[in-house]
Amino acid sequence: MKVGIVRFPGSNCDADVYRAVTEGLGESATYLWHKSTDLEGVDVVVLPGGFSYGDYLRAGAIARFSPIMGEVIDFARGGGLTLGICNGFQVLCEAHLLPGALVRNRNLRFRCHDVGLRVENAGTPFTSAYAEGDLLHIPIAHGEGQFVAEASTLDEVEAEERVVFRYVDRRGQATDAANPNGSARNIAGIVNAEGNILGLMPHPERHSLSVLGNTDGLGVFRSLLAAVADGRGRRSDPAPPAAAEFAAGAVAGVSS
Amino acid sequence: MSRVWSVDVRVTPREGILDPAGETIRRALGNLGYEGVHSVRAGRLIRLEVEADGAEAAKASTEKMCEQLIANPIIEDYVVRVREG
Amino acid sequence: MSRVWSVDVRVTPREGILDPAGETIRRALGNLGYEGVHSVRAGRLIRLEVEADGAEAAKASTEKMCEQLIANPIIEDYVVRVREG
Amino acid sequence: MTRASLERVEARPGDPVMSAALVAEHGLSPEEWEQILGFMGREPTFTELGVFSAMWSEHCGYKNSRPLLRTLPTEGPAVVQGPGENAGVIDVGGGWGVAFKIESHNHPSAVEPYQGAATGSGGILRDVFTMGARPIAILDSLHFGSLDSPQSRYLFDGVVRGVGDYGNCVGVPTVGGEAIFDPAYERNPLINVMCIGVLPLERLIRGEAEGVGNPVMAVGARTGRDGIHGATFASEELDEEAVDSRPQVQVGDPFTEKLLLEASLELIERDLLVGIQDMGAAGLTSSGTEMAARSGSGIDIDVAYLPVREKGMTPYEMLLSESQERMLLVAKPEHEEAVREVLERWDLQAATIGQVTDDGMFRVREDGVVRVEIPVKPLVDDCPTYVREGVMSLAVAEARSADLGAYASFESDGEVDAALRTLLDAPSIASRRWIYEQYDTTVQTNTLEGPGSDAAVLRLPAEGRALAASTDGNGRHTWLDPRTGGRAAVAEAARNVACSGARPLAVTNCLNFGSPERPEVYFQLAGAVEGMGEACRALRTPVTGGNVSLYNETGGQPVYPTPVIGMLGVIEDLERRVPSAFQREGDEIWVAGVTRDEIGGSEYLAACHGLVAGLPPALELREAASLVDFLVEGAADGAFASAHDCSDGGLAVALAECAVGAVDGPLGCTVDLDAAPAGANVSAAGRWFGESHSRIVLTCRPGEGERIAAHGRRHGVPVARVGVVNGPDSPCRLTGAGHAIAPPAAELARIYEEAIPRRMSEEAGITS
Ligand SMILES: Nc1ncnc2c1ncn2[C@@H]1O[C@H](COP(=O)(O)OP(=O)(O)O)[C@@H](O)[C@H]1O
Ligand SMILES: [Mg+2]
Repeated sequence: MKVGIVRFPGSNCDADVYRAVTEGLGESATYLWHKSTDLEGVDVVVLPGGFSYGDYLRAGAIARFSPIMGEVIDFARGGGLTLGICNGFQVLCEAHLLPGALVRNRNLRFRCHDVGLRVENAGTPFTSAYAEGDLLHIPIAHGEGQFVAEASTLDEVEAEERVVFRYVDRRGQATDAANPNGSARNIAGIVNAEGNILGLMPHPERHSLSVLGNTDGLGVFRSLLAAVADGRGRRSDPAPPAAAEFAAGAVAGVSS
Repeated sequence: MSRVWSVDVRVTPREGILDPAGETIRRALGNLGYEGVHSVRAGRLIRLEVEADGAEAAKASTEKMCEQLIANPIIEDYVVRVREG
Repeated sequence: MSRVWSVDVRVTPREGILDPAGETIRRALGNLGYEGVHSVRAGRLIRLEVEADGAEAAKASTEKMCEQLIANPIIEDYVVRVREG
Repeated sequence: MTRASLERVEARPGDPVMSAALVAEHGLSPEEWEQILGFMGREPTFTELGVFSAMWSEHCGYKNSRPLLRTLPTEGPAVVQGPGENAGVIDVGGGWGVAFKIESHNHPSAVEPYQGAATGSGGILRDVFTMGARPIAILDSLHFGSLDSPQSRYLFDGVVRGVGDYGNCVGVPTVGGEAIFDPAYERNPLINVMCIGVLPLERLIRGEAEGVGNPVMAVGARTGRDGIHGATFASEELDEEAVDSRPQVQVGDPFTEKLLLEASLELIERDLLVGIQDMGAAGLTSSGTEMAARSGSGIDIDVAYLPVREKGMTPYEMLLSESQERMLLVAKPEHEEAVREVLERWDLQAATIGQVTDDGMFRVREDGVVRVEIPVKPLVDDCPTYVREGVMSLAVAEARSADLGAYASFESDGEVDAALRTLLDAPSIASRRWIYEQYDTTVQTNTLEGPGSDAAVLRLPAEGRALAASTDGNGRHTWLDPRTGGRAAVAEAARNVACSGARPLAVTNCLNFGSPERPEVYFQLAGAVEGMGEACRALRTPVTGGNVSLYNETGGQPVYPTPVIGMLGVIEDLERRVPSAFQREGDEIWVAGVTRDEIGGSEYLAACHGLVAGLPPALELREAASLVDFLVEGAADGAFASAHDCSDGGLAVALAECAVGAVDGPLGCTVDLDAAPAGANVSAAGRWFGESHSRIVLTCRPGEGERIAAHGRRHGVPVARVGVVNGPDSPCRLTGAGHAIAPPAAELARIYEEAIPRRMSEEAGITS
C-alpha cells in the first residue's frame, strides 16, 4: 500500500501519519505537496492534522482551494480512499466531500487529551480491523472540533450508519460528559454515502506506535491496508510529467 | 470609473447554530453586573478595500467572495454593505 | 420607558497592529482571482439585545461593556451602533 | 580600520536635536553617553542613539548581570555550544544534539497576556531552529498573582491560551512547565518559555556573519512599527503608562513562524547558509550587530530594501522594530538564488538588504545615504557593566527571624486533615490539567511522559534513548535566602529529571528579578546566581545559556526574586524510564532522603497560615548530588516502580500526589511518616508538610525493597520503607507525629483536580 500524505504549509501531523504508516505498519508513504497536482499513483490519500494555511479565517477554508485539493476531490469523488484527520476532517467538510461543519469547541478552548471512542460501524474500509462496539483510547488535539449539521442531515447520516466513531465514557456510553467539544450526537467521525471518505477529529496516528504504549489507532491504517489489498477504492493516476512540472511552479493557495 | 470602496462583511452564526462565544460574553456581562443584556451573538466583521466600477459592482464582487470563501453557509449568514466611499 | 434595543459592536484591529487573519484572507482572495482587493482587516461583530431607557442609554451602557470586557483596547478599536429598534 | 575608510554619516532631516533629556529618555546615563562620544569620536545621529539605546539596554547588554553570569560554570563533556549563541547545544549521543534555551516575555504579557505569551513562544522557537534544530518540545514556567484576583485570572487565562495557541499551531508539543500563584506576582506576572530541539550534530549552525561580500538577507514577516523599543521597555519598571504603551504590543503569527521553521531547516540541511539569527529583541539592530561581532566582521545594509508593512517608516523605526517572525541570514554567495527558491516555496518574503564587510562597522544606509556607522565591537562587547552593593532588606531580615513555634504542631487530627486538603486545593500545588489540556502535548509522537509527571520525557531520534526536561524555581525560598534559593532551583530541577531515570546534563536559566539598582534586589540577584553556580558545579550540570529579566516590579514593589532553571537529562534506555505516580496495589512505598525540621518558607505556612517566614530548607550540595546518582542508577537497574520528588507541601502532599496521579484513577495507601529517615527533633508540621530538600517518594514491586536499600547504601542516601499502596476505593491512611488521617483517595483527587477549574470557571476566552 502506498499512502499519500498531503502537506499543506501549516500541516503539522504529516510526519506523525508518515511514521504510523511506515514504522507502525511497515507500509510505504509519500508526501504530496500542496502546490502539486500529482497524486503519484497512491492508493490512499490522507489529509493530516495541523493548521493548513494558518486557519485564521475558518479551519480548512483556504486549504480547500489549494492546487492539490482539485486532484484530491476528483480522486475522492471517484471512489479513492480518503482519510481526513482533525484539520483534514475540517478540509473535507469545507470541500463538501463530507456534510456538516466543525466549529469552535463549546468551551471555546483548545483541548488535548485521550478520549474514549466507540466504533459504530466496523464495515468501512477504515474500520474493518475493529469490531463494532470496540472501545478505543485516542488523543484529540483541536480548538474547532465541534461537529454541527442540520438535524435532517444528522438523521440521514445516522440512518445510513455513516457515523463511524462516537465519543464515549469508560463504560462505552455516549454521555454529554464524554463529549469533549459539544459535537452533535457525540459524533467524532463520519463517512460519505459511498463509504470511501472518512473524516474524524481524534488522531489515530498518535496511538499507532508500540513504543508509545498504545496502538489503538493503528487499526485504522491496518483496515486501509486490507481494503487496498481487496482492491477496494482505486489507485490515483499519476499526472503526466509535463503537467506535474507545471503544477510545481503554480501559484499556491497562499503566497506572500 | 474605477475607484476603491470600503466594504463591510458582517458574518453571524446562523439562527439555530449554537454560539458559545456569544453565550460566554452574555454570562460574563451578567457576572460583571450588567443587567438587561438579553442576548449576545458573536460574529465576524471583515472590512475590505475593493476596487470596482461602482458601489453595486463592489457589492456584487464581495458577495461572490463571501459565497466562495469568506463565509460558510452551513453555519453562517452574511450581509455585505458598501460604506460611504 | 425601558425597552430592548439591538446594538452592534464592531471591533477591528487597531491601526498598525498586525492582522494575520486579514492578511491571509487578502492573499487567498488574490489567489482565487479576485483582483483589486487592496486590503482586508478581520475584526469581530458582537450583536447584543440590551434593555435600556433609550437609544442613548443603550449605547452608553454597551460602551462601558466594551471597555471592560468585549474589546481589548490595547489592540482593538470599537464602534457601538444602536440599530433601528 | 582607519578613519579614512569611513563614510560620511548624515543626520536625517527632521531628526530630534540631541539633548541630555533625549539621551536620558533612551535609557543611557551621562557616563554612558560620554563613553559613546569617546569611541565614536563624534556625536551620534538620532538613529545611532536608538541603536545604542537598544544594545546597551539591560535586555541586550546585560549591564547588571554580566559580571555575575561570568561566574557560572559553562563547560562539561556534554556541552557542544555554551552561552553566547541563540541557544545552547548538548550532545545526547548517537550523533544527535539537543538545542535548548529559555526566554522571558514578562512585560509584554503584563500588558497583553495572549499576544505577549504567544510572541514569547515564537521568539524562543526561533532561537532553537536557527541553530539547525527541529523544535520537539516547549515547557512554560509561569508565575501569577493570586487566582482570587480577577486581574490575575485574566492574565493567567490569556497567557495559557497564548502559549497554547502558538505552539499548537506550529506543531510543537508543550510538555511541561510550572505555574505558581502568589500575590508577589500580582501585576507583574512571569512568563518564561523554554524550547528544546534536536539536530544531527554535524548540521549545527551559528549566528555568524562571515565572508566579505556575502549577502545579508531579511526573511519572513514584513517590518512594522510594532514593538519599537521593546528591549528598552523590558528594562524598565512597569507603571501605569507602560500599560498604555500600545505600539509596543506585538501580535504573533504562528503560521508564518511555521513557514520560517520549515524553510530555515531546509536551508540549513542543504547547506546554503553561512549564518542565521532570529530578529528578536531590538530586531535588526541586535541581530545584525551580534552576527558581525561573533565573526569579527562588519555589516553594511540599506533599509530601503527592507520589506515594510507601513508607509513612511524611518531608519530608526526599522532598526528598532520588534515585529515578529523575522530572521536575518547570511547566504553563501553562490547559493543566493537557491536560498530565494526555498523561501519562495514556503511563500516567504526574502530581501537582500546588504552584505558582510571587513571593516568592523555596523553601517546602515537609507537609499545609499549613511545614517549609522558604529564600530561593532565596542557596541556589542563593551556595553558598560555594573557591580553593585547588595544588602538584605529589612522585611526579609524580619521574616527570616520570625518565631514559627506556634505553627510547628497541630491541635488535632482534624487540623492535619484540613491542612492537607487546603494544600491540595492551593493553585500552586493543585493539578495543572486545566492548563495543559489546552496545550497539544502529543503532536510529533515523541511524548513518553507529558505534563503531570516530575519531568517530561521525550523519545530521541537516537534509538532507544529519551530526553527528560523540567523547569523549576522557588521565588519564596529565594526571597528568604537568595543563595539557598539559587541552589535549590538547580537541585530541584535535577531531582525531577533524575526521578524519571535520566542523568541530568545541562541547564538553561532565566533570572526574573526586580530593579538591580535597588541594593536589596542586587543582593538577591548576586546571591541567587552564586547559589546556582555552586549547585551546577556540584551536580555537574553546566549552564549553556539563558536570559535575564530585570525590573520586574510595579509601584515600587519587586516580584519575588525568581531564578528559573530549565534542566535536561538523558535516559539511556527509554524502557527504563520511571513514572511519578503509584502504579499498582500492593507495591511497597519507600522514602529516600532525610526529613529535617524545616517549615520555613513552606507552602504550608503560606496556604494554611498566610505566612511567608523563616529560613527556607537548606540545600546540602553533597546530599543533592548523591541523591541524583542514587536515582539514576536505581532507575537503570529497574529498582523503582515509581519515583516522585518531594517539594511544595512536603511529604504528605508528595504522597497524596502519587495517590491521585495513578493512571487508572486514584489509589489509596497506608504510610507511617515516622518511619521515613529523619533528623533530630522534627516537629509535627516539619514531618508532614516541611519541604526539606533531596527527598523522594519511591515505590517498588512487593518484596523488591532490598534493591532500593542497596542503592541507598551504595550512595549514602538514607532510605526506609514507609508503607504500601492500596486499592482504588481506599483512603490515604497517613500517620505521623502522633496524628492519623484517612481521607479517601478519590476525595483528595477531586479537591486536587477541581482547584484551578473552580477558580477559572467563568473566564472563558472572550476576546478571541
Ligand atoms: N542567565 C544567563 N545565564 C547564562 N547565559 C545567559 C543568561 N542570560 C543570557 N545568557 C546568554 O547570553 C546570550 C544572549 O542572550 P539573549 O540576549 O537573551 O539572546 P537573544 O538575542 O536570543 O535574545 C545568549 O547566548 C544567552 O544564552
Ligand atoms: Mg531571542
